[in-house]
Amino acid sequence: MGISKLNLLYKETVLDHAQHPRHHGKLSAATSHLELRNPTCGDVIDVQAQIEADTIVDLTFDGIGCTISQSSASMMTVALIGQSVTNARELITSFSKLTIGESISTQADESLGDAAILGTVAQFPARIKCATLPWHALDELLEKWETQK
Amino acid sequence: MGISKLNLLYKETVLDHAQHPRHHGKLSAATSHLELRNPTCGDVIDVQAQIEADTIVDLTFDGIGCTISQSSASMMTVALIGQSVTNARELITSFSKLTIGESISTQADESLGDAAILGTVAQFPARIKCATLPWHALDELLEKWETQK
Amino acid sequence: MDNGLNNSRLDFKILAQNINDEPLVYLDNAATTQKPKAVLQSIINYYEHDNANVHRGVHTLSQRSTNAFESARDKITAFINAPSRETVIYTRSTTESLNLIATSFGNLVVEAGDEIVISPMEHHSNLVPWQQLAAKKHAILKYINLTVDGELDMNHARQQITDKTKIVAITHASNVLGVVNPIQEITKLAHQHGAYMICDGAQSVPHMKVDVQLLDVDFYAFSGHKMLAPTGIGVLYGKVELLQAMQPIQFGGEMIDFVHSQSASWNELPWKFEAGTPNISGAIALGSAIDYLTNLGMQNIQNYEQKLVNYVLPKLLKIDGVTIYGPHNPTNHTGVISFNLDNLHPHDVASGLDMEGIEVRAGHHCAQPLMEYLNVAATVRASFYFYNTKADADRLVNSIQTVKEFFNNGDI
Amino acid sequence: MDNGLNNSRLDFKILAQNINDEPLVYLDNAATTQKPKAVLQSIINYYEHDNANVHRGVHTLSQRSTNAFESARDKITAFINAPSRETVIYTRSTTESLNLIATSFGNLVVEAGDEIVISPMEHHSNLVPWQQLAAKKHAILKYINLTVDGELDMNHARQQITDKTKIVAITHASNVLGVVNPIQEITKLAHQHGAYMICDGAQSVPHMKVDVQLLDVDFYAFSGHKMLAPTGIGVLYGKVELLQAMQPIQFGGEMIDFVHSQSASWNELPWKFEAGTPNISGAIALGSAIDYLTNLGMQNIQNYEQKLVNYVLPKLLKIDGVTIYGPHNPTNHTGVISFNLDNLHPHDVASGLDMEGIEVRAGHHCAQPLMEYLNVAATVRASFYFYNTKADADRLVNSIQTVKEFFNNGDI
Ligand SMILES: Cc1ncc(COP(=O)(O)O)c(C=O)c1O
Ligand SMILES: Cc1ncc(COP(=O)(O)O)c(C=O)c1O
Repeated sequence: MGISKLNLLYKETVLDHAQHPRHHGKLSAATSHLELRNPTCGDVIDVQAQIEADTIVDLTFDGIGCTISQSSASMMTVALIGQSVTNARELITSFSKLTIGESISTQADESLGDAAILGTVAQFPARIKCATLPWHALDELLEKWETQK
Repeated sequence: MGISKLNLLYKETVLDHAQHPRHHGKLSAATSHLELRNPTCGDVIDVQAQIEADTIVDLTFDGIGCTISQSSASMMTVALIGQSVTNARELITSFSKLTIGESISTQADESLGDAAILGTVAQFPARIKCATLPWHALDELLEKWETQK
Repeated sequence: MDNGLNNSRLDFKILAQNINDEPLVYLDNAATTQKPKAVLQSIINYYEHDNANVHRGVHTLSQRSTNAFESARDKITAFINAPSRETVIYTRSTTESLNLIATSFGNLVVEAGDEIVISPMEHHSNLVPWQQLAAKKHAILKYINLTVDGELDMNHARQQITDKTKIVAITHASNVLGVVNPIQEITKLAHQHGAYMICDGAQSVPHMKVDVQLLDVDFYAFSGHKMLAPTGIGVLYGKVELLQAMQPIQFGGEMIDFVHSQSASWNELPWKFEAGTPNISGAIALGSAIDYLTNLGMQNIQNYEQKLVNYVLPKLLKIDGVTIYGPHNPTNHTGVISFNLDNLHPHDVASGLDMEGIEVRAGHHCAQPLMEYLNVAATVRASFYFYNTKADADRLVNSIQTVKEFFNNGDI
Repeated sequence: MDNGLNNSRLDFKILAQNINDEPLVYLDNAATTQKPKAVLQSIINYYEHDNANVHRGVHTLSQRSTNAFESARDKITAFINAPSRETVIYTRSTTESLNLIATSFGNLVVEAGDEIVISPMEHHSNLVPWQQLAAKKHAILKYINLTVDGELDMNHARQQITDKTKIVAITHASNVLGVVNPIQEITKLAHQHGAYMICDGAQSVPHMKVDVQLLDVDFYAFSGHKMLAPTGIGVLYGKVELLQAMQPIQFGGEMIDFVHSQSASWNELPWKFEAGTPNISGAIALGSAIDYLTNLGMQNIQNYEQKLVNYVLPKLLKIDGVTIYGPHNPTNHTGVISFNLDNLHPHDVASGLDMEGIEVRAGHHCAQPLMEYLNVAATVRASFYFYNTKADADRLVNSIQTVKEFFNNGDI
């Protein structure tokens, strides 16, 4: 098969998000932020969110990572800005399911937008952690926010 | 083969020493004593020696052990009382060799007396430690004596 | 019962050999068990197809290896009904598991004047670590007495466990006496007094269904090699909030979150306690051992061993000159039977039995304080597993007679 | 060289498989090596004929098992030229060996204000234990700088190691940079200042002849799994008088001399440090791995790997966009080669290579402080062993080109 199989993972949209990450950098109006590491490889992601009235008003990310984690982070910001915290956490669960090859509702798939494309990572088990790292970070951030509010 | 093979180990002389141990008990005139344990089984041997002018004038043993270790201790006292410390340590080495099936000089064999019979323990590897425990104890005692004199 | 439970004996090639020209009867299962073909095959399969280091690479072999290693953890989690996989930590052995608790958790909770309560039937591995902890912390090590039958005296337990007690550490099943302790009850007692309950499961997990949540113990330890798996792999279960509060005691690969030149932070549970390359093939083989045991059924194993004990214990008790330690009633007696014969030293008896092809253990069974308590220097121990048969039991009984006669009825 | 040194490749069944439909090229040997048939067979032989617990019984199986376990120790003793078997202690791994030294020996000799000297190229396992010890004892952890080539700066070593230094802990061979450190020289320096020398041999013992007496180190640690043996077995060598002075840190079976209800005494070396049932089959398999390596000849292995490096390193250096970390001169460069490609993240590169059947590692290699020092987040690492071939090297070089093209020359 060889390297061409990688086309399944590194699709054009994925590369586009990696090359031109959306919502990358610091968020001055952030109400909370969370840093998460992949202890296996040392990659770091820093997620910053501005949450108001139970809604993610704005969201950015920062850090060091591979194409997949950077692209996934960019897609995540696009999908989740404007969502309620509850919806966002449900979408995070949906995304996690996609990455291990489970099916999700059409509605969730639509809401995930570009990010749904990363479902093909299920065929590259060693890279699932790369894809989910930013989403785990945001999920932890939202969980903390919920318990503190 | 079955249990009859044990006759090789539990010879009449061996049983005689176990049933009627020579020089068993405390030695009031002891100049040094040493206790050694077999950590595997908890057996304990206490060797007491009266050493004068580099000669083992008297020697006794005490403790808890199986037929082989008790019999071996008894035979040891018979063989080594009256020996110089140097000779005794050499005989201890000879006895150790016997128990792992190595040959020794005729002279050493004669000096060991009854104890030489225990050479058959070489065919019962699990019991070698039982046979050598008292001799190791005495060797340690003599080594200490030598460094302290 | 000719070939053990469900003909399982046939899965153990080692059993089909002669020892001293007599067919082997392996009755040293409390020390370690034999390994079925399926477990050995799982080791070979792993090394012939998937071997790589875990948690460390993005390549295919590393992924396969990590999956196999972690799914063995899931099997263990289910097997002992642990609430989650993060509560199941790989160690080398029961001994290492108990030392980890005594060092890390003991350090956290025990203070000068506190009491640690154990029993005289503990294996050295569930005894010396508490002695050491007590000495270091100026705490007090107390023992719960045994009844004349060798069971834990629960009345005395109620006296010994007090509000001063910080830790209670008791074995689930004795490796000498064949008794099973009422862990659920002792745990309740410990918790009523605000103490933590630690249970040594080395002799229970291989022989009965264990549910750590039902027992409600705070920690539980056991070894793979006593339950069909290879040596070098053991398990520590702990309640998640306690494990989270504890500090690791070994540092290095795997257990790291981030390392700077002058400081470091730790990975999440369960990896926080798994420093360095773990025993990957051992863990995978333990998973395969659990599959094998689950397939036989833990209740079936327990029933089968009970039947063997019902059969053999009365026969042993009838031999003139045999003294049995522990309960004489076969009901609720595990397959561990300790005895002495006449005035013979256990070594002499075991050598005699070995000549007959029967492998039993002689010694203090790493329970010297129990020997002192029983006022013996050592005992002979025969311990059964599900691949032993009534024929094995008969061979044991007959050979004890032979040994007795060889040694002139103990009059050597 | 088609089938590795002496056709050894054929002894490794795992190598004859496809990964992602391409023939496997295993280049993650620094993480763990593959196991030859003879080593796997030694495990199966043991379990099919001799399995029993060691040091614990008078029966035949127990004796066979103890003999096999202890004669493996004799093989290790000879392999590293240790002065006596009592100086060779079985552990789980390099990590456990180093932690044992840091905890037991560190506790004995390090005091407030003392200095511990290490290097930025240490694996977390030879770094975090010293951090922890330093923090606990209020000692100071100092680093010896590296030269621009990634070698230990011996001039700086002479500044950093002073009369205040209590412990110097340095790896024999780097698991990232491919350098071998002048341990004999550093040991002399340490001893001149009254410091103890501890050496991490995880990446050296598998690849070159090591003589611990010639090196004159005080402690030496290595892992079985990086030298053909299974996971779960490692070695700690120590000078006998130091080991004798040290206290055990795990307590239980095997390491006991006598246990009373309130006190205990320890067994002799080497067992004093081997609490609980050890990894018996792992030790025996390590003995068999040593037989295999000795048969090939350590000098032959080193020469063969040197030839591979002479061949592949210049080819890698020629690829446009490849950055090699560590010395660029192939002479004295071990088979461990770390690099990055263009601006690609190592994960992306390793995934690409994996699709081509080439297993390399991507990440920090448990050496985060070194990554910081090199100012990279992570690297790709290819590591060779004697069963690798020139064809493997060619496949690596060609596939890096393929990966480069796939990712548009790094312009993804
Ligand atoms: C230099 C070095 N030291 C220590 C270790 C740790 O070895 P282990 O994981 O077997 O404990 C490794 C391997 O990962 C290593 O390469
Ligand atoms: C009750 C009990 N606890 C602890 C142990 C120690 O187990 P391991 O030697 O596997 O650490 C044993 C077995 O020897 C045992 O029977």
